[in-house]
Amino acid sequence: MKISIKSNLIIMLIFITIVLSAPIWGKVIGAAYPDLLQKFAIFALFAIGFNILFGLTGYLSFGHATFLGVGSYTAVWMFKLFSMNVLPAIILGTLMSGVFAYIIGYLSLRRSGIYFSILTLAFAQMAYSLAYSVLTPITNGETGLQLSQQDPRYLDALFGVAVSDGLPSTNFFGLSMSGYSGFYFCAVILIIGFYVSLKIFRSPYGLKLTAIKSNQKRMKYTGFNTRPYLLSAFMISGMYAGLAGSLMAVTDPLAGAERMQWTASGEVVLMTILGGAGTLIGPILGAVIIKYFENIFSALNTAELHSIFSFMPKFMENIFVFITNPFVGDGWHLMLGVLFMLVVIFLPGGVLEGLGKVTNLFKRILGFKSTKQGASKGESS
Amino acid sequence: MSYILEIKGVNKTFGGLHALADVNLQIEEGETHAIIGPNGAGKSTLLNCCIGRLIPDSGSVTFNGKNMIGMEAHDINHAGMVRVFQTPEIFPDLSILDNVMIPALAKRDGTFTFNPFKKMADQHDIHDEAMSILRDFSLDDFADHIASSMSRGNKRRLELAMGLIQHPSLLLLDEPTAGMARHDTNNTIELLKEMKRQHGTTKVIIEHDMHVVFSLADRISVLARGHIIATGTPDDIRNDPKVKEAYLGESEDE
Amino acid sequence: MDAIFLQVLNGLDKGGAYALIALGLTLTFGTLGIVNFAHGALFMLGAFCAVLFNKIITFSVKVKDESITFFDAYKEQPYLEIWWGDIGSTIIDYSIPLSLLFTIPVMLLIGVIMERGLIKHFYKRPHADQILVTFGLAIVIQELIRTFFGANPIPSSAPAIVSGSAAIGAWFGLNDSLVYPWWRLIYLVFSIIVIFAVFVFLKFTTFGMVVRAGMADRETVGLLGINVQKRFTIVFGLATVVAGLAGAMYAPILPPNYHMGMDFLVLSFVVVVVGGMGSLGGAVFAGFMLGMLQSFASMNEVKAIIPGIDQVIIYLVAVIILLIRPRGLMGREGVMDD
Amino acid sequence: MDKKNNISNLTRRGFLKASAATGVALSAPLFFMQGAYAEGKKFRNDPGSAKTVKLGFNVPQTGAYADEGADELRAFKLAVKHLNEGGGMLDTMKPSSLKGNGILGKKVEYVTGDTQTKSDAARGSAKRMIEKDGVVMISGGSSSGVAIAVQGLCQEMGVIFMAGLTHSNDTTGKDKRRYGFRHFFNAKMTGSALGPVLKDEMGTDRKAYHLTSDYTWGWTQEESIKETTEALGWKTVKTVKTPVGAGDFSQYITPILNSGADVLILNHYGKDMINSLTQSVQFGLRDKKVNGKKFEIIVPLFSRLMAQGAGDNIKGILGTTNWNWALEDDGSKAFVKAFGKEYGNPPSQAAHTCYVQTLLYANACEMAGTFYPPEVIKALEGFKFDGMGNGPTEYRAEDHQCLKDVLVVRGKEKPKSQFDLLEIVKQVPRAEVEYKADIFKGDLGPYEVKS
Repeated sequence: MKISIKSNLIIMLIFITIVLSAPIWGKVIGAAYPDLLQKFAIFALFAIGFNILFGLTGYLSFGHATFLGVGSYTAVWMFKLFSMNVLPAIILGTLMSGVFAYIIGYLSLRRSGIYFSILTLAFAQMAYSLAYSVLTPITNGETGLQLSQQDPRYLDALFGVAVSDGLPSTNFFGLSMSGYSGFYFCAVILIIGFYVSLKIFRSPYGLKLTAIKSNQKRMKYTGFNTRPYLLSAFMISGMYAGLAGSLMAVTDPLAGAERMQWTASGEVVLMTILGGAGTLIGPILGAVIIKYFENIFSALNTAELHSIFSFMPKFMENIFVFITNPFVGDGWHLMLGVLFMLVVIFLPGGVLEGLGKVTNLFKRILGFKSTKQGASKGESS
Repeated sequence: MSYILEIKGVNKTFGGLHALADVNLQIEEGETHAIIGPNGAGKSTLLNCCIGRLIPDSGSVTFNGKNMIGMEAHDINHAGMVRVFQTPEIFPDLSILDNVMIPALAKRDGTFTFNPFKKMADQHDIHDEAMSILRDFSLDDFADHIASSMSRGNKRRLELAMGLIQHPSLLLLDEPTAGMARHDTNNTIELLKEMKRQHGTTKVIIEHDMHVVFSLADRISVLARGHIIATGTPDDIRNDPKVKEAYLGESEDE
Repeated sequence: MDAIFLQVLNGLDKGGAYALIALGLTLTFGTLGIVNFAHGALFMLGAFCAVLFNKIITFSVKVKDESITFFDAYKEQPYLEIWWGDIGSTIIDYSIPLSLLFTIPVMLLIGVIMERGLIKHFYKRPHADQILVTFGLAIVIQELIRTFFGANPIPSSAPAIVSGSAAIGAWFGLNDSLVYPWWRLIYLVFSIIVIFAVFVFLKFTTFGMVVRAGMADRETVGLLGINVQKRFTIVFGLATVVAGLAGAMYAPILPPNYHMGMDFLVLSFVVVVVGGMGSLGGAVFAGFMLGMLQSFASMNEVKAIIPGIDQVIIYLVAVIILLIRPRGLMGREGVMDD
Repeated sequence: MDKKNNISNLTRRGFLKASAATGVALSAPLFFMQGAYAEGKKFRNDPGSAKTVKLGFNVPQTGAYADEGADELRAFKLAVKHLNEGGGMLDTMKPSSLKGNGILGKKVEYVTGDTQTKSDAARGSAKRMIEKDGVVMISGGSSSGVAIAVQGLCQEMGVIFMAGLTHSNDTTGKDKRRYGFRHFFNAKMTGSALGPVLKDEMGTDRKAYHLTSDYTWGWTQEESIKETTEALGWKTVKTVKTPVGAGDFSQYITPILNSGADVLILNHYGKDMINSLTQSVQFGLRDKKVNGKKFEIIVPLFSRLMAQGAGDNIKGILGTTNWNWALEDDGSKAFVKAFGKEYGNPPSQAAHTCYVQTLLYANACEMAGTFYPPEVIKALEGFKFDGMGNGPTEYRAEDHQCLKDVLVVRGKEKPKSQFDLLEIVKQVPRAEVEYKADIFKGDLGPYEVKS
């Protein structure tokens, strides 16, 4: 299949440049601080993984946050038991989610369509309820699993890592994982994750997944056993989620059960659809948009709105502040809901399709021949 | 004599309806065998029982000496029995080229291959094979088009191409020319004849169009109300009074 | 024995609410083929209809509150009481049952607007799109309610005469001290009546026959030359009204808050799927069954054997049923199989 | 305004002004823009020579506690106004170093964040305030889980956290932090305060049944109350954990009817408490007589906003609260008057504790003469003050818990106004609720934090 004439190399170079320069372009939109940039990277990774399942096979999982949570809990336990070095944490976090994804996927993939969605949702809700209550010895319930001074950290003790006065912080062979170094670490993982996703999209394996989405019945009569394809895709996307979850623990060593709630699963669905399901870049775009809303729009208040619109005449300024006010601050959820509806109604291909339309419009205005929308032709089914 | 496909005593009921009643049918290697019969005679049910979509209540389906009943659809495909669907079962969201490459991949990769790091663009063997079959069907100009945007006739041709690219030892064709214009139908007949000359592929065809049936079939079986009422050469069938009564007579009335 | 008797009542009561919500959900699904994630929000809107109605009839004049000296505060006295005295007070006391008269037209209007304005454009779109757009709508509805009514639950009381408990033990010749809240009994009866009414409507009217035919085979009904569009709108309105009534009557049991729709949404979907998508009987049966199971799983004796079972029982049952019976308890072949 | 310190802020405001922003994009990334470190003692977000200082208010703006969060935010804004312009409790607090000209001569500004009552979201918005907006202090929170999560973060990042409404013993118990301070009381103190009142009102021969929210706050409260009541001679029939957000509690309530218990203790808060109390009353628990005694319900932690949600059902129910607007001391009066004038309704206890916390932090900075956290912490530790609505109060150095009187309240039978929902049964003096800091494990951690 032809996704694009662009070669992998060029796409990767552009992608790497954009990701690593985030602290610079982030300043333009007021997002240049480590925590938000880390979140961009982590949730982009989460959404990329979700997209491998949903975007390629069309199976809509409503329980992916489970794997995010499993990755986080595993990572924090690694910090507590073995070492503050992040390597064991992210490796085991990813593997553990893979195991969970295998079990849940094995059962859920026996059904398709909305039955599959409800099965994943049911598993996720069970995991969440148990983590919140009965499994408290492992998860520390509502407060969330935290590091403590008294943790054994056998590996660190073995290698004689000095015990600090306060809580130890996560590191990658001595490089601290908070602040910008933490972001760059996440960014590198994101780049690797994106590369893997790019390879999958352009492999025969990826093509077969897309074909499953397009017509699963035919795939069976064509001689493919679709179950292992679906299960492997489910596991890969679960492992992405686990990796994202362990990165959350790497940048901030705390894991809470609400990470696994169904609304958290819903969030990644929103991200993927908002950006453009089935496209390479769409989910990343969606993740960035939603996290940006959550962190920046939610903090806007009337005073700041006034200063944003201060370039207008006073009465216009007041009108605009009046209109926008319900959508920012504590109203950012409303903003999200409206935006989301607009995208689903008018742009089934997500924001990416919108951008494609705008680009084509400009091209037409400028006299270029309009191009076929190849890349954004991945709507859900 | 050994048969490539042997259907013995197959029964299938839906609720109270006896769709197939003690059906026996032998397909010889290399022949083109047509199954005809009025609507609701059980033709499609019979095909579905062969490819694993339905499981007969009793009886056996033996293909190349192996029992097919209870086998998964994908295993039946790899055993060499491939079906072409009446209403096109293509991949509507994919390009024409992809639509043909996927069955080619199935032939090469088996029921499951995990190769996420191979480049699709490097699969030259598959690509060339697909392009060549698209040329045979005059679809090569549309290789980049999304399948759902094609005309119905082109979809039917694509459907045929998807079946043929797997080089099956037995091809089950469910009304391959339904909905085609006359000259498309003729092209298809030529194509199927050509295929027989080149590969000697055994075919079972379900067809309403008697023109197609009599131009292609070596032998014909007539199915009515779940029973095989006659099997023989086209000439035998033409002259069989039972057939006339059950089928041809009816169609003349229409 | 008494304990089990009470848990049966609890289960029936919960089940009544689940069944009512699931009924509308499965109706829209079965006839219109729409997976409506905003259905929980409709239930919530119903509860807020009751709140709004109460607000309207207690529309008040502001009287300076002399008891507060630190700042200017105002007390409120409803006009209804000023005008009609005790009759006004009685009307206010009965605001929840009276609000049903208000809820039905309002919810019908909401349903019609929703179907005409949004849902009808999604009949041909994939289920995933339907889920997503209605999910977005649910967020919007919920946030709008929060903007107008706040995040805090709003207490709504049943009429004084039924706000206490019924000596239900005496009725059944059990322990005399056995009591059960009047309003919950009323809710149970109410839900059974509504369910019954919906079934009668679908069974014995020509409209209902078309709807049932539509649920069995949507395409054919369209081919019969029946104006399906108009009927779809009415069916959607009906589902909205049922959800709204379930919500309005639930207000005294659970003080309405803007988030209650989401809390019920996941549950009602589980109910519908367990019952079988598009099966009315299945939804009702699954509603009562899951309500009952949840009740019994919360008993101390059960929790002592399996800790935490009360938190997961519904989902566990859903998983098991879906794995054993692919289309739920009463689902038919061909619905949502793709 | 000091331009250098506010670049990030300006760009955020200007995110719609794409044109203006292009210039900024070309400038190199200021990786260390937050660390405009002063000479000598380096610490995060040192305002240095800037004319303003920024505080971060992290409250639930969405979710179940949004109303409480909104009230907290109102209190914070009022506190900032008073810090900059004088008024309110600035006039009644003693000892006070506050002058009504900001903190250390710098005008106070604030940023807000939405915790969504989720640890992740709360830490996220706290990080934004610290990393992007450059706040020197964070306050707020309306749930113990969130408070503990944010407090841990603040310790790591070296920014002081003045907890808002959090009632779990863990906040200043096993999860206490050097950088975290709590003015609000806790479950342990609730138990000690309720004990004598329960004895007077209900005697020593009672059988209690607990319904407890299945998470840390619920458990610590259950434990504390159980300890107190069992010391009185009460028996605990059963403790039952209920899932958070259960909505319908009927299946948990019915077993109580025949359990032989004559007291129900609801260790629920917020929406859960409103629902479980409402339903308990509907099940006729309050009309019941068991063992020849009137059945009683106790809600150990109360708030006026919750009482509003529970409506008539709260009448006559005993509980404790940190503060109530009807208190007659000078501090409370000054605060309620200012708050009422500004917003038209009296403040909640959550608003009160947030307001006081903000003032206490500002005062500690003034006392220390610097924003350098270790010095500010030392000024707060062991600080004794009065005139803030709770009588003489002390910030205990060992665990950063405020020790003060606790109010035992009862839902008012005949409220005089829509705000007049609680009547004060007893003001339990500090001496009766005080406990030794070392009964809880945990370690405050260091003063100095590498940043």
